[in-house]
Amino acid sequence: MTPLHLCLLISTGLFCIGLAGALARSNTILVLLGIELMLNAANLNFIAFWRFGPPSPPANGMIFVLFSIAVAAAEAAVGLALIIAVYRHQNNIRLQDATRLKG
Amino acid sequence: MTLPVQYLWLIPALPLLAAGIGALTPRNGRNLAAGSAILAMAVAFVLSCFALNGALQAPATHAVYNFAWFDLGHDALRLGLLLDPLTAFMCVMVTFVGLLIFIFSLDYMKEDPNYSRFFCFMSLFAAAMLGLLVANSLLLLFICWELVGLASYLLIGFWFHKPSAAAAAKKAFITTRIGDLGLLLGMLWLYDSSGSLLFYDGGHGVLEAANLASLTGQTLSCGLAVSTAIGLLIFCGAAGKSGQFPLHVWLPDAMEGPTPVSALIHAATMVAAGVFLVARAYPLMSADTLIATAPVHALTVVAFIGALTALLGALIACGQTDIKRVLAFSTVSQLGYMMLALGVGSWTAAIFHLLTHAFFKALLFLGAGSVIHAAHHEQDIRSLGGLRPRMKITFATFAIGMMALSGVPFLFSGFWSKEAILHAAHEWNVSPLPLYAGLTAVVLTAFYMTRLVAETFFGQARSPAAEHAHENHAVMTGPLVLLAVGAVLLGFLGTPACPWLQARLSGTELHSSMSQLFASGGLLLLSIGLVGAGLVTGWWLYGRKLRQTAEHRDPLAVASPAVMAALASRLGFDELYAATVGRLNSLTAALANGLDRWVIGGLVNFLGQFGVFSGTLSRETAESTLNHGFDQVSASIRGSGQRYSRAQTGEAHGYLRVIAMAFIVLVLLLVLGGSR
Amino acid sequence: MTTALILIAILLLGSAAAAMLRRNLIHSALLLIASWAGVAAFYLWAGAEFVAFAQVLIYVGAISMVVLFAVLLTRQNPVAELPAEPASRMRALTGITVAVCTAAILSAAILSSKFTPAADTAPQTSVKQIGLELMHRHGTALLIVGVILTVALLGATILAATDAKEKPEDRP
Amino acid sequence: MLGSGIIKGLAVTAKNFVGSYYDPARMTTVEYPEQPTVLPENYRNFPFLVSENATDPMGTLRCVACQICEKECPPQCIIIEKSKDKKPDANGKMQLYPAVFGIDTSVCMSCQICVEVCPFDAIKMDKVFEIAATDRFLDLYLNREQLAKPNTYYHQIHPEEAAEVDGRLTADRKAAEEKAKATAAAKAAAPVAAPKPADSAVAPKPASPAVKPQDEPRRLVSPKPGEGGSPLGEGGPAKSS
Amino acid sequence: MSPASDSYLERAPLELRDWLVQFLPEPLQWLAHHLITVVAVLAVFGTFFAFTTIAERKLLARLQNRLGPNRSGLPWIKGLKLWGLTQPFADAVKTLTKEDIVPATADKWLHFLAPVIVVAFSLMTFAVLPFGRNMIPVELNAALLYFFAAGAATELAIFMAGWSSRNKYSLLAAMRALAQLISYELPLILSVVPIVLVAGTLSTKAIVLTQGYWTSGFLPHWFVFTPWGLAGFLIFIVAALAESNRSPFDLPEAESELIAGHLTEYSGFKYALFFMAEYFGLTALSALGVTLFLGGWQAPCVFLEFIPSYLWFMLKLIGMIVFFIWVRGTLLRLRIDQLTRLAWKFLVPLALLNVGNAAFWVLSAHWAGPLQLVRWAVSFAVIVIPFVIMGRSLTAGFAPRTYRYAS
Repeated sequence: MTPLHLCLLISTGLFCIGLAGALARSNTILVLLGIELMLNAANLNFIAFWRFGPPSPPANGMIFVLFSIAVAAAEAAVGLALIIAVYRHQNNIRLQDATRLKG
Repeated sequence: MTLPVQYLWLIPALPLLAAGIGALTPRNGRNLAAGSAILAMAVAFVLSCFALNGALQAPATHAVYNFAWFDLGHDALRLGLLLDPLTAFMCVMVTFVGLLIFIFSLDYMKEDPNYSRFFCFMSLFAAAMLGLLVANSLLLLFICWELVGLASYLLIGFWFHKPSAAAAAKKAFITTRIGDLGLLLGMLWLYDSSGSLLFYDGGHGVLEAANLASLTGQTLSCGLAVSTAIGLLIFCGAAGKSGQFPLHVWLPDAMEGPTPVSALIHAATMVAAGVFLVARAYPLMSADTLIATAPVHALTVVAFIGALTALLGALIACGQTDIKRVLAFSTVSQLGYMMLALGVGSWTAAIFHLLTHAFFKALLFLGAGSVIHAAHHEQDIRSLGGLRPRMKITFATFAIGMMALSGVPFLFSGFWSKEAILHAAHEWNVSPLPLYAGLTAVVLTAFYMTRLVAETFFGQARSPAAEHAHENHAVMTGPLVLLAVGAVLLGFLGTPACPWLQARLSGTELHSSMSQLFASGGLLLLSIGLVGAGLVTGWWLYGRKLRQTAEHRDPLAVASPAVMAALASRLGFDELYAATVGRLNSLTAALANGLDRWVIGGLVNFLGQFGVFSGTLSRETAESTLNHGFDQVSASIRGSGQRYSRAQTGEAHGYLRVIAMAFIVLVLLLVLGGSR
Repeated sequence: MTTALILIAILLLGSAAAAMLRRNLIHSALLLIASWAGVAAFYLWAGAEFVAFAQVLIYVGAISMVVLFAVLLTRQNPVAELPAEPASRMRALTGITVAVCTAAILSAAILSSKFTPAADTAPQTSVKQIGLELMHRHGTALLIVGVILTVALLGATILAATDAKEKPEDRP
Repeated sequence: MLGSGIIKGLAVTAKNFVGSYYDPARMTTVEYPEQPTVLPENYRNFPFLVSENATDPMGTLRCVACQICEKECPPQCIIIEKSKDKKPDANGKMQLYPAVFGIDTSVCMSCQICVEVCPFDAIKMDKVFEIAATDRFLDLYLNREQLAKPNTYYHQIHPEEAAEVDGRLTADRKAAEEKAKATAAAKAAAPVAAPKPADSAVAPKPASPAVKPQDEPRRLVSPKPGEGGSPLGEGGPAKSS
Repeated sequence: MSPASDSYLERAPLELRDWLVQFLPEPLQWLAHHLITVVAVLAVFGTFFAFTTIAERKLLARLQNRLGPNRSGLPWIKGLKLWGLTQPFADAVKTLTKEDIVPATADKWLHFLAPVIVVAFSLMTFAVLPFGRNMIPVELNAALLYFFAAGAATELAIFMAGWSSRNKYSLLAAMRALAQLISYELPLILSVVPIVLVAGTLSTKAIVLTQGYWTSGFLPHWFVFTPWGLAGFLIFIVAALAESNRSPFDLPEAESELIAGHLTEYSGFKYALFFMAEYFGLTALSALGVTLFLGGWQAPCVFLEFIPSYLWFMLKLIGMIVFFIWVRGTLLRLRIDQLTRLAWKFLVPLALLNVGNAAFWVLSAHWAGPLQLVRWAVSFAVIVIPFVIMGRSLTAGFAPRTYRYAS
C-alpha cells in the first residue's frame, strides 16, 4: 500500500461521510455542508495525485484545487443565501419540507 | 473591401454586444437599447456585404478559420468559422431583413413597457442566428442553434402575461427540442465515427471526401449507410426548427409573439435555419445517393417530408381566419418547398427560394403587423376589411408580397424561385409525387393568398377597429417599401436564363442564355396556369361577393363544412400530439417512479403500479378504433401518469439518493461487465 | 510520515463524522471547520503549502463565517426539534446504507488498482510559479472564476436581502 | 478634504501631550490623596443631623422627631422613632427628640428632599466622600451618633448657607421672645383685632421675607386664624399641603 | 550583503542561540533550535505586550491632560514608584487571582476554547515576521498568505466566545464584530496586494530585501515613499485599526452599548487572554505594516546601518504602536453603518484602484529621466483624485443625524 492508496482511502472516507450527511440529515445547512465535504474530498484527491501521481505539468493539481475552492466558496454563498430565503418563506429549513418551487 | 474569415466572428459579436447593452440598460434607457441594436445590425450588414464580396471572388472554395476550444485528453475540441457564398448570402439576407425589422419595431413596439428588453432579445436572437451561419463546426452550430431556440422562446413568450403566449413559447421550445435531440444524437454519432465536427478542415472535415467515403462505407445491420442515419438525425433537427411535417405544430402558435418577432423568426431567419442546416450538410446528406443498394436515401426522406409539408401547410392555410396564422401556415408550406428542393437534389434552388421567401414573407408579416398596429390588434380577417383606401402603402406592398408568394409570373421573385424548385422536382427521377404535391400547393397558395387579401383589404370595414385604421408612420412603411423592392428584384438574380445566384452558390461556371428560359416550357406554362387557376378560384369565392359582416359564413364553409372545420382545426395535429406525447411522458414518469419505488418501498409497490399500467395498456389495445379510444386512453393515461409522477416528489434527498444509487449501479455494471 | 498522515486522517474524518452526527448545529459547524482545518493540514503534509493557506483563509476564515451566520439567522424553533420521526429515521438509514455502499465500492476500486511508486519529495512549486501558471495557461479560467464569484456575491446578496423600507431617521 | 479633520484632531491631542509635561494648568486631574481637591460649595453627599453643641451632640440636636423627612424621603431610607419624654431645645422649650434616627446610605440617593422639607433646619447635606466600608449592610447604616455633627462643622462645609440659616434662627428666636412678650401683654389688653392673626401667623414662620408672598395663597386655602405661638403649629401648613 | 550584516551586534542573538544549542545531544538540537526561537519570541513579545498596556494608559492620559497610572512600584519597597512601570505585573497578578466565572447555561467547552484559540492563532502570526536581518522564525514561500490565514481564525474565536456565553449581548456583539472583521479583511488584504505585485513575491523576507536600497545614501526605498505605497499604507492602517478592534473602530467592545460585547461573560484569566490576544494582534499587524511598508528592519540611512537591524525593527514597531495609541486618544467611535460604509464604499474601491496603480508602477518601471516625473505625477493623480472625490461623497453622508422621537 503506497501513500497514494492511503490518501485516496481518506478522501473516500471524507466523501462518504459527506454523502451520508447530505442524504441523512434533514437540515438544509447540514446537507449543504455535506456537499462541501464531498468537494473537499475531491480536492484531497487532486493534491494526492499531484503529490504522488504520475508527473504532470507543474502546479496543475494545486491550480485545480484553487479553482475548486473558489467555486465552492461561490456555491456556499449562494446556497446559504438560498437557505435564508427559504427560511424566510417557510419558517424552517428542513429540506423535506422544501418540495415546492411555487410561491 | 473584403472581410477576412478570421474576423468573421465580428458579425455575430456585434449584435451580441448590443444584446448585452440592452440587458444592462435601465428601463428608461429605451433609445440606448434600440439604437445600439440597430447600429450593431447596420454595421453587421456592412460587414456581411464585405464578406459576400470576398466570398464571391472565390465562390468554389471554403475559407475556414479553425481554433481549439479546449483540450479533451490528447486532442483538442476545435471550433471554426467558415466563409463561403452560402454563408455570405445568408448573412447579408439576415442582417438586411433584420435591420429593416428592427427599424419597423421602433414604432411597432413603441407602447411596450419592456421596450429595451425586446431589443435585447432581438439582438440576442440575431447574434445567435449569425453565429449559426458562420459556424464551421457542427458543435458551434449546435450551440448557436440552441441559443436561437432560447431567444425564440423568450421572444414568443415576450408577452408572457398572456397565458396563450406563455404556452406557445413553451410549445415552440419543447417541440423544437424534440428535433434537437435528433440533431444532438446525430452530432455525437458523427463525432464518434469520424472524430471531428468541423465541416471543412483541409481535407479532414466531415463534409470532405475522405470522411464522407468512410461514412458511406460503413453500413448498419439494417442496410443503411452510417451517413444516411446521421443525415436523417440531422434532418430531425432541421425539421424541428423549420416546422416540417411531424413537428410543424409549434410554428402557427408562435404567432403569439409580437409581429416583428414573427417576421424575424418565423419568416426570415430561424425557420430558415433548418433549411440552411440541410444545405450546409448537403454533401453528407447526399453522400449515400451513389449507393444503389441502400433501402432509403436520406434526401428521399427529405423530399417526401418537404412535399407533404408543403401540401399540408397550404391546405390548412386555406381554413385559417387569423391573418398571422394564414401567413404562418403559408410559411410552413414554403419551408416544405425548400425541403422539397433540397430533397430532389437542388440545394441552390432551395437557398434561392429561401432568400426570396425571406424578403416577401418578412414583407407580408410586417404588412400584417402594420395592419394589426393600425387596427388596434385586431387580427381576425373576418373583422377587418376595407383597408385598401385607408392604408395605401401597406396595401400596395402587401399586394406585392402576396403576388410574390403566389408566384405571379415574370415580375415577382417568388415565381422564379418556385419555378426553379418545380423544375428540379421535375427532373428528379425517383418519384413524381413531390412534383405533384408542389403543383397542388401552387394552386392552394394562390388561392389562400387571394382570400387573405380580399378579406383584409377589400369590401367594407367590419369592425370599429378596422374603420378607424389609418396609415402608419414612415418608420413602419419605409421598411415595407424597401422589402417590397427586394421582393420584386431579388428574383432576377436566379432566373433560368441567367442563374447567377445558383452558379455563385455552387461555385460553378455561369451559363446564361435566354433559351434556357423555356427549356422546360411545358412545366412553366403549367405552373403559370395553376397560379392563374388559384387566383381565379380565390377571386371567384371571395372577391366576387365580398363579405358583408364578420359573422357571415365563409364561402368555403358553405361549400363543404366538414372540410372547412377540419382545416380550421388544423387537421387535428395538436390533439393527436397531446395524446401521444402525453403517453410518452407518462411512460417516462413510470420508469422513474419504478426506480424510486424500488429503492424506497420495495418491489411490491412497483408490481402493483405495474399492474395498473398493464391494465391501461391492455385497455388501450382493446380499443379497436383509435378515434373513439383517444379520450378514455388519455384519461387513464393521465391518471396513471399522475400516480407515477409522484416520483417527482420535489424532495432533494430522494433525488440525491437516486443519483448515488445510479452511481453505484453504474460502477457495478462497469466492474462486473469488465468493459474497457 | 505515514504516522502524521494517519493522525491527520483521524482528525479529519473524526471531526467530519462527529459533525454529521451532532444535533447541535453550531457544534456541527464548528466541527466541520475543524475538519476543513484538517484538510488544510493534509495539504501541508503533502507539501502544498499555498493551497493549505488558501484553504484555511477561505474555508476557516470565510465560508465558516457564512455558515455560522446562516445558522444563526435560521434559528429553528426549539419546539420544532421533534424526536426523530420514522420517515427521517428511514432516510438516515438509507442514506447511510448508500454511503457505505459507495465507500465499499470506491475502496475496493482503490485497493485493487496499482500505482507507480511516487517520488520521495513533493514537486517543487513556488508561489510565483503558481501565479504565472494561473495567469498564462489558466487565464481564461481565472477570469471566469472571477465572474462567477462576482455573480455569486451579487446573487447571494440579492437573495438574502430583505427590502426593508427606509425610515427617515435611518438616513446618515 | 476627507482626513483634514482627523489631522486637526491629532494636532490637538499632540498639543495636549506636550503641554501636559510643562503646563500644570492644563491638567484636569490631581494626585488625589496627596493633593486635596477643593469641593464646590454646593457639593453634597449624604445627610447629617445638626447639633448645636459639639460637646453634647445628643443633647442638642435640632431634630424634634417630627418625621416629615421620613415620610418625604423617596427611597425611604430614613428611620425615626420618637422619644417618650421631652427635652428642652435650644430655646429652652420642651420638645420631643429622636430616640432612633438612622439613614441607610446604601439606599439614599442624595436628593436633598429631607433638607428641603425640614422645618427646623435640623438635617443638612454632608460633603464627606471617603466613606468606604467593609460591610455592605451594617457599615452603610448610619445611626444617630454617627449622623450628628455640630453646627460649627456645618459652617465649615457650607459657610454661606449656614450663615443664612443661623441668621434666620436667631431672628426667629428674637421674634418668638417678642411675641411671648406681646401675648403676655395682650392677655392683659383687649381681645385680638382682625388683622392680628395674620401677623401672628406670619411672625413665627422662620422663612426669609422673600418667601412670604409665596406663602400667602397657602394660607388662603387653609386659613387657621387664631393659631400661632406654638412652634408645633408650624407643622400644620406643611402637612396640609 | 553590506558589511553591517557582519557586525557583532547583528549576530549576537543568533550566536547565543547556537551556543546554547551545542550543549545538547545531536538529536535534540533541531528541536531546541526551534524551541529557543519560539521562547524568545514569546518572551520578547510577552514583555512587549505588558509594556504596551502601560504605555497605552500613560499615553492616553497625557493626550487627555491626565497623568495616568503612576503608583505601582515594587512590593516590599515603600515609596519607590518607578513611574508606575510595574503596573502590568500588578494587573497580571490581579487577573490571575480573580474568580473565573462561567455562566451556568454556557457551552463550557467552547467558552473555554475561545480564548485559547484566539491567543494561539494571534501568536502564530508572529512566525513569519522578519524581526531582523537573519531573524525570522519560519521562512515561508507564501508567508503573507499564512499571516492572513492565521489571522482569520481569530474571527472564529470571537464567534465562539459570543455564542458560548449564552448571552444576547455577547451574541449580538460577536455578530457585529464578525461583520466588522470580515468587512475590513478585504481592504486589508487588498492594500497588501500592490506590494506583492511590485515585489513579485509573497515572502516577507524577500519583500523587506526589495526595500533595502537608498538613493544617494539617505533616501530609503521603502514602499511607503511611493504614491501607491503611501495610499496602501493609509488603507492598511485604517483596516488594521478596524481589524484589531481599536478606537475609532472599537464597536465590538463598545462598553457603553454592549457592555464589552463578546467579552461580557468572561472574567479573570480568560478575559486577560482575550486582552492579550488583542494586543498581540495589534502588534502583529503593526509589525506587518512595518515589514511591508516601512522597510522592515532596514535602516533609514546608510550611515545608520551600524545599529542592529532588530533594533530598527523594534523602533519602527514602537512608532506604529504609539501612532495607534495616539489615534485612539483622538478619534471618536464610529456608528456601525458608518463603519461598514467606510469599508465597502471607500476603502475597497480605493484599494482596488491602488492595485491598478501599482500595476502601472510596475509597467512604467523602465521610464527614466523626465518620464520619471510623469510616472510619479500619474501615480499620484490616480490615487489622489478618487480619494478627494470619494471622500467628498463619503463625508457628505456624515451630516448631523436628525432624530425622530417616538410619538
